[in-house]
Amino acid sequence: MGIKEWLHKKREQKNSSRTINTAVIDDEVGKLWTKCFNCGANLPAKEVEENLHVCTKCGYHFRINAKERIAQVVDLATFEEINADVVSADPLQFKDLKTYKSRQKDAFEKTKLNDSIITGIGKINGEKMAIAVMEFAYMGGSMGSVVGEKITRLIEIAIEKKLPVVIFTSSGGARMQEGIFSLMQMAKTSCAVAKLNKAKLLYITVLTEPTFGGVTASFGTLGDIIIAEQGARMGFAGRRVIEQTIRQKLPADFQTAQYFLKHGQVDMICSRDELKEVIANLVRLHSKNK
Amino acid sequence: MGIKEWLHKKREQKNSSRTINTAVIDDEVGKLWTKCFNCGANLPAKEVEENLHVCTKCGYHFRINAKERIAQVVDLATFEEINADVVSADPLQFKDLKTYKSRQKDAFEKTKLNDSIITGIGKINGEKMAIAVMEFAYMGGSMGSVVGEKITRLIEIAIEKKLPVVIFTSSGGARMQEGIFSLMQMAKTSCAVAKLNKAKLLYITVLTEPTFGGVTASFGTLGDIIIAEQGARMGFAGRRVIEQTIRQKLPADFQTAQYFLKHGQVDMICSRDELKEVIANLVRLHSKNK
Amino acid sequence: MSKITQLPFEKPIYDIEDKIEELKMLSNESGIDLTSQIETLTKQAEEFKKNLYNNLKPYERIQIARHAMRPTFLDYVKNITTDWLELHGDRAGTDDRSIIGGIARIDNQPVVLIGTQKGKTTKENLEYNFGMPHPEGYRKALRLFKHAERFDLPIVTIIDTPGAYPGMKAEETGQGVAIAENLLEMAKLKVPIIAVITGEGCSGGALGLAVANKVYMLENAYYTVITPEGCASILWNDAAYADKAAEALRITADFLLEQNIIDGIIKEPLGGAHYDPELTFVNLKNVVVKALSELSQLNEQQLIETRYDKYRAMGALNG
Amino acid sequence: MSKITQLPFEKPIYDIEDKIEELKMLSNESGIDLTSQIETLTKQAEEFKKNLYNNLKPYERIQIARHAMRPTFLDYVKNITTDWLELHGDRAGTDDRSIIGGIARIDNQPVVLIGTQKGKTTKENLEYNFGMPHPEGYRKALRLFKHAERFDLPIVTIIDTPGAYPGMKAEETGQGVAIAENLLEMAKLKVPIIAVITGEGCSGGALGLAVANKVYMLENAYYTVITPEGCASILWNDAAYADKAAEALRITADFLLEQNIIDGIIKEPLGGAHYDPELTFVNLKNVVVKALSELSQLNEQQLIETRYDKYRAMGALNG
Ligand SMILES: [Zn+2]
Ligand SMILES: [Zn+2]
Repeated sequence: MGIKEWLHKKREQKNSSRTINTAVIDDEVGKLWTKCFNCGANLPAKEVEENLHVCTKCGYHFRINAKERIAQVVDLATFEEINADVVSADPLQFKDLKTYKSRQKDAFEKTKLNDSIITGIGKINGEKMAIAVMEFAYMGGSMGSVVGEKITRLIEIAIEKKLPVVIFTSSGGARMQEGIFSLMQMAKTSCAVAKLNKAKLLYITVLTEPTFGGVTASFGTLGDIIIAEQGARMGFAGRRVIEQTIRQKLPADFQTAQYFLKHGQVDMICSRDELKEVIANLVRLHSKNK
Repeated sequence: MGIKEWLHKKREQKNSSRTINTAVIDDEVGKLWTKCFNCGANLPAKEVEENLHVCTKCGYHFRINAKERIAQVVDLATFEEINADVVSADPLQFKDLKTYKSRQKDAFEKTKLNDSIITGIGKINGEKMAIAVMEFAYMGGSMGSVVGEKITRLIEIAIEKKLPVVIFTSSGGARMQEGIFSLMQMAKTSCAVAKLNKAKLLYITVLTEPTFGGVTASFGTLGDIIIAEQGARMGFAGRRVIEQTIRQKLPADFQTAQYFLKHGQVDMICSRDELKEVIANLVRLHSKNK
Repeated sequence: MSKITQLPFEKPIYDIEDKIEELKMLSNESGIDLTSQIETLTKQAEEFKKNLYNNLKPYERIQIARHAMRPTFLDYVKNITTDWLELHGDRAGTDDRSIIGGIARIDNQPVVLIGTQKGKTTKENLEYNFGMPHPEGYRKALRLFKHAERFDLPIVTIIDTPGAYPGMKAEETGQGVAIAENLLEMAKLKVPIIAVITGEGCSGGALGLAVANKVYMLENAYYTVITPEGCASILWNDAAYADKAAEALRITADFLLEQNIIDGIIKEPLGGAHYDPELTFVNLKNVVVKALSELSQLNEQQLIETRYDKYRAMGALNG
Repeated sequence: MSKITQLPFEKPIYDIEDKIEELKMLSNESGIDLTSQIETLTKQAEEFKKNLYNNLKPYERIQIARHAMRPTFLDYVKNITTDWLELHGDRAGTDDRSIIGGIARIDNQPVVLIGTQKGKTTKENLEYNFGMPHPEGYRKALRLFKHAERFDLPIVTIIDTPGAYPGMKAEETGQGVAIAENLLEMAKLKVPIIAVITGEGCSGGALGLAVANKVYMLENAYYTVITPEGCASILWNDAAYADKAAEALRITADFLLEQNIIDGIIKEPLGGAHYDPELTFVNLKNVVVKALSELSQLNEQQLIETRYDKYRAMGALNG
C-alpha cells in the first residue's frame, strides 16, 4: 500500500470513526484504549490520535510511525513519494541467529515498507520541500544502503529543484547486517549534505525518539537548523554501552532533548503540535523575498 | 639609537667583554651577576646572556627586551626596522595620577623606543619574513594606536611582498590611556589578519612572558601557528581579577604555557634556543617547493 | 510598569516630585487652592530635570546604562521583531545563556539577531551570568554569524555587557581566542553587520560582537576599553575613583561619534530608556531599519571593504 | 626489539620453534649431529607459518591488528617523515591526546599528518585513552584539516582506533556532531586526503578521519561498522561470538578492496607488522608517496568531485 492510498484510507477511517461507535481495530490506528507510559492514564485511543499521539493528560509524546508523521506534518494530499522501491542487496549475505533476508521480510510485514525510510516531495504549511521520514519500526530505523541512497537522491532532487530539505530522524544507528556498506552511508549522506550546503539550500533535521549512532554522527546533526522533538532521546553511544564503559549510573535526563539543548547540540525543542508551523516559518525566514 | 646601531654596539660590547675582565656595566646588558628568580642561583650575567638569558642551572627563561629578542632570533645584520617613528597622539589628553604624556616620556627614557613594539623585515635562519616584537618594558607592552598601526602596516607590507609574518607578543593588554582607541586596535589588527589569511600567507605568533588581555583576545591568538615560549604566562583576564571574581585560589600552573598547551590553545611550547629553528622550519613547511 | 528605582543623582528630582505630591495632598485635604504653587514647582521640576539629564556626567550615564530596569536584549527582540525563533548552542557542549541568538524579522526583513542578555531579577541574572559571556557564548555567536552568511541574512547585534567573564573555566576554554576569532571572522563576513550598544559596552567582551559595518549607541550607553572601576583600581589604586576614570576614558556616545568610532546615536527618552521603553524600541528600530536598507545597497565585496576601511582608520597617531 | 608477545593462534608455531631450540641445545650439549632433523623441522615450521598466516581467519587478523606491539601513529611519524612538528589542541579548551596531528615531510613533500594514537604501556594507553577520541579530538583534526587546506598541504590520516569513546563527557560535548562535521568538512576540502587504516578501523570513530580520496589498509587491519564484540553481543546476545560476528561482518582488507570500499592493501611482513616494523614503514611510505604523487595531478575541483563520486557509489542496492 503506497503512502497516498494509506493516507486516503486513514482519512476515511477517521471520518467514519466519527460516526460509528464500534471503531475498527487497526494495527496502525491503534487499540481502543491507550495507556500513557508516562502518567499511566488510560485514554481513548481516538482522543490520543487526534491529539497527534500526544497524551492529553501529561503531554507525553508517543512514538509514531513514518506514515503517521507524514500525515501529521505534510499538507493534505501534497506528498509525492519517491524511490519507494529501492531495496538492499544484502551484500554480505549476512546471517546471525537469523538471516538478514528474513529480518527484512519480518520488517516488511510489520511496516509494509521496503526499508526504514520514506522520502518524497510535499508541502508543509504551504512551503514545498524535500522530506524524509525514518521508520523506527523497520529494524530499529537502522541505516543501510537504502537509507543512504534515498537520502542522497532526495538531496540531489532538492538541489535540482532548489527546495529546502527536512529530515525526521529515528534510528538506533547503523545496520550491522550491511557491515561496511552501512558505515559508508554516513560518509555518503554527509557528502550529499556538503553539496546541499554549497547550493545554499536550507537543511532542517528533526530528531525524534530515538536518534542514535550513525545517524547522529552523520546527516542527523548536520542540519543548518536542528530541532529536537519534545521527549526524544538522542546521542552517539547508547546509554547501556556508556554505563558499561564508565561503570557509573547516568543521570535521568541524560541524552534527553533537554540535555542536548542544554549542551548546545540542538537549536530548539518543539512539541509535536508546533512542528509544522516552525518548519514552515524557518523555510520562509531563510528564503529571499518572503 | 636605532636597532642597527644598537645591535652593532651590542656586538662590539660582546666581543670586547670577551677580552676585558672589568666588564662595562650597562643597563641593557645587565649587571655582572644575575640571580635566578626560579632556582636562586647566582650566575655570571655574561654566562646567562650567552645562554639566551636562560638560567644555566634550571632553564628558567628570563624576560628579555625587544631588542635582545631581535638580536637572538633574527639573522645577523638582516633586520630592517620600519615605522620606528610612529607615535601616539594622546587622543584623550589622558590624565590619572600622572599624565599619559609623562608616562610616555618615562617609558621612552627606559626603553629608547617610541612605543611598545618594534616592527621590521628580516631573516630568521635564512627565511625572510615580516617580524614584530613587543616590548613589555614600555608601559607593560600595552596596545594603543601605535601597536595597532605598526602591526597593520607590517601585515600590509607582508601581503605586498608575499612574506610570512611572525609576531612575538608580550603585553599586559590594552593601553587604558588611549581609551576606546586602544580597544579598536583589537578590531584593526584582527581585520589585518583577515587580509593576511586571504593572501594565504603564514602567520606565526610567539606568546612570550607575559601575554594577556587585548593582545590575547586579538592578533596574539590568531596565528596559524601559535607558539608559547617556555615559562611564559598568558591569558585573557589577569590572575588577580579572576581570583577576586570567583573568590577562590587558582592552581599554581594556571595560565602557564603548559596549561595553555593542555587546554588546546597553543600549538607547541618552545624553549628559547629552539625558536629560530622551529620558526624557519614552519615557514619552509608552509612554502611551496621548499 | 513597576515603580522605577531611583538613582542617587536623581534624588533632587524625586525630592521635588515628593514635594509636589505633598502640596497636592495638602490642597485636597485642606481645600486650600495651591494650584499656582504646584504649577510653579512642576515647571521648576521640569526645568531641573531637563538641565540635569542634558548635562549628565559620564558616571551618571553609566548608572543609567546599568539601571536594573533598562530594556534587555530580549525586550528589544520582543518589541522590534516578528517571527522570532531562538537558535541555541555552540554545537559543542554548551548553550551559553549570556549570549542569545536567533532569527526573526525586523520590518519584514529576516535577520540573524544576537545579543548579550542581562536579567532583571537575581534569578535571571544568575541564568544570564550578569551578561558576561564565556568563550562558548562567542562560539555560539560565531556559528550563527556563519549561518547568516550562508543564507545571506544581515546580522544585528545588541550589546549590553560589563565584559567577558573573567573566570577559571573561561580561561580554560579560551576566552581570549574565542573573542579574537570573532573579530577575525566578523571581518570576513559577506553580509551586513549592524551593532547596537544599548547599555554597557565593555572591553573585548563587547567588541567580540561589534566588528560591524554600522555601530550605534543608545544615548546613555557607554563603550570602553575597560570598566571605569577597573581602570580606577589600576591607575588610581582605588576603584572608588571610577567617576574620575569615567571622565578620563571618554566613554560617552557623543565623543565616540565625534571620533568616528560609532556611526550614530539613538535617542533615549528623558532620564533614560527605562522611563519610556516603548519610545526606545521605536527609536532603535528606526535606526536599524534605516541601516539595513542602506547596507542592502552594498555587494559582498563592498561590505567587507568598507568594514575593513572603517577599522583600518581607527587610531590616533602623530607621524 | 623486545620479545614479541605470542597470540593464542600462534601457539603451534612457537611450539615448533621451541622444539627446534631444544634440539639445537641437545645437539650442542651431547655433540650428536641433529642438523638434518633441525633443518627438516625448520622447513616444516616455515611451511606451517606460511600456511597459517596466509589463511588467517578474520578474528585472527583482528588479534594481529590489536597486537600490543603493533606500530602506532607516532611510530609511523618517526619512521616515514622528516621535520615533524606536532600541532596541539582544538583552540577551545582541550588537547585530546588520542588524536595527534602535525606537519612534516614525507619524501620531501610537506603534509599535514593526523592519526589516532594508542599506547604500548598502560601509562601510555591511559594518556592516549586507548586510541578512543573524544569530540575535541575530532575538532582538533578539523582545525588541522582547515589549516592544511589554507596552505594547500595534502592530508594523510593514520587510523587505528576501537572507536570514538562512549563516555558521558563525550556525549555532552557532542561526539555525534563532531564526527558528522568532520565527514561533512572532509567532503568539502580542496586538498588531497589519503587515509590509511593501520590497525583497528572501527565505526564512526574511524570514519571521522577517513573520508578521503584514497583509502588504504594494512593487510591485517580491519575496517568495520561495529566491533565484532559489539555486534556479537547484540545479534548473538553474547560477545563471545565475536569470531562469528567478525566472519559475518566481512571486515578484512581483501573483501573491502574487492568491493571498492578501499583503494589498496599495504603488505605486512609474515605474521604481522610487529614482526618487522621497518619493512612495514617502507611499504606504507611507498604507498603514500605514490598516492600523493597521483593526487597532485588533480585540481581542487577534481579532488572534491572524485571524492564525492567515490562515496556516492557506495551501497548495495536492488532496484
Ligand atoms: Zn500521560
Ligand atoms: Zn635557575
